[in-house]
Amino acid sequence: MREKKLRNIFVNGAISADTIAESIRKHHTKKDIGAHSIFLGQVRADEIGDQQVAGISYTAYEELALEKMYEIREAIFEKYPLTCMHVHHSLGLIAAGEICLFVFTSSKHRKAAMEACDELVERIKAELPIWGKEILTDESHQWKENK
Amino acid sequence: MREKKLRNIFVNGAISADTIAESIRKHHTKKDIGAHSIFLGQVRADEIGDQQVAGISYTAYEELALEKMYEIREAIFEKYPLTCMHVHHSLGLIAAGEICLFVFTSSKHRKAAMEACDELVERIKAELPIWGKEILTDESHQWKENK
Amino acid sequence: MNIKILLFGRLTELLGQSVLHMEDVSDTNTLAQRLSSQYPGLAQIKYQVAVNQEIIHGNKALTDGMTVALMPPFSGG
Amino acid sequence: MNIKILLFGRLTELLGQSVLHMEDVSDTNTLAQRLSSQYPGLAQIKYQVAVNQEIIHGNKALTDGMTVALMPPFSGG
Repeated sequence: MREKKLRNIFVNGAISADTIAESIRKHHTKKDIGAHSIFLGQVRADEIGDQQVAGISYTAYEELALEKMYEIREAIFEKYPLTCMHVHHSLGLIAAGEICLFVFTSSKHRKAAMEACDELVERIKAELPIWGKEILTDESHQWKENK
Repeated sequence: MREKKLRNIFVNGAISADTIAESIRKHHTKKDIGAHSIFLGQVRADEIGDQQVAGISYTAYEELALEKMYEIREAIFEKYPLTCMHVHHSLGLIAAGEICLFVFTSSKHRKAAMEACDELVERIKAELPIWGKEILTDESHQWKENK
Repeated sequence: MNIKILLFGRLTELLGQSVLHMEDVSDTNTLAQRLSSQYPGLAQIKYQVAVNQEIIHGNKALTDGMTVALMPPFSGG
Repeated sequence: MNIKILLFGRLTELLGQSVLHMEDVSDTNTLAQRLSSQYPGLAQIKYQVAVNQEIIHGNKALTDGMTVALMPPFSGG
């Protein structure tokens, strides 16, 4: 039986542009890759009444999320001919304008990377036990709900 | 009549991870953005007989390409509620493993950015007068053809 | 017999804590009913239940040492 | 009358240059025929034609100073 290796997807705080660049750079040595697809979730300063969203505070049921992410990862690799897949999600308070989700897929031809990336984003939002609390400019808050 | 502003999409040489990071970073101040979709084309070291692709040398009919890109840009902004759209394509010799195409779309909700990015990549490959000459490891070459 | 209950999202607010313990509770339905009578707001909130890191549908028998998680709708990403 | 002809991709190889000039050529079909008789390989290559940076379909009349581009299938990205 193959060892079931849970990979951590959680990072404390926002995901920096440098982290993304470093991840892209690491793929320059993988010369069978022809296409990368990247999705970034950025915290929006939505207007809520006369307040604005200043940031979102993320919490997760980490153990279950990593189990679930393992399943999703296996299913996506089964379905698409991918070379690589990377997922990072923030925990803690992420200010508006900062990045809280980074999904990165790579493949030989573009269709696989693009479709896998789209499907991953949908499944992450629907299936991972993560909660976002929107902190408003007056320090009140409301719980985010995914559409 | 609105001024028709042609934007240059061409860069000499490969597109670096730092360029991509810088472009991502510039969007942190745009707080109505919730989603970024990025496509990167990377030069593959395909096996051609007993040779490998060492790099691709790109040339373009730049004036026509920028006119065409203007049309595509207008059509995509018409079709999808995007906040931003950026396209960069390399000219000159790009080594295997390096990035030759960078397409970046941003929107409030994820569907628009994702679908616009996919459509842009398809249109760029089909409609822009750009030619890739694959340089093999023995310095022979062959002209690339998009599938 | 001791069951650990993990709370997430808005449930941590409603119940004022993120971890609870409950003695002598035979199944997840009984657990939910007891919590609802203690915290009336709970009945208005939709949530999924996981037992030992596995999401369950319907009722599930509990034994000593199990962990039950109550999870309101997800909002990651 | 002078027409400038731009060549791209594999056509630059076949014709050994990337810019040509042709005198007294009334339309794009005539231009293509003349080039084909001079460079027999050209008939085997599919290409699109642009006149003054606009892709044309069918034949198009030419006047002094126009630029004609011969473009084999694109392979950007």
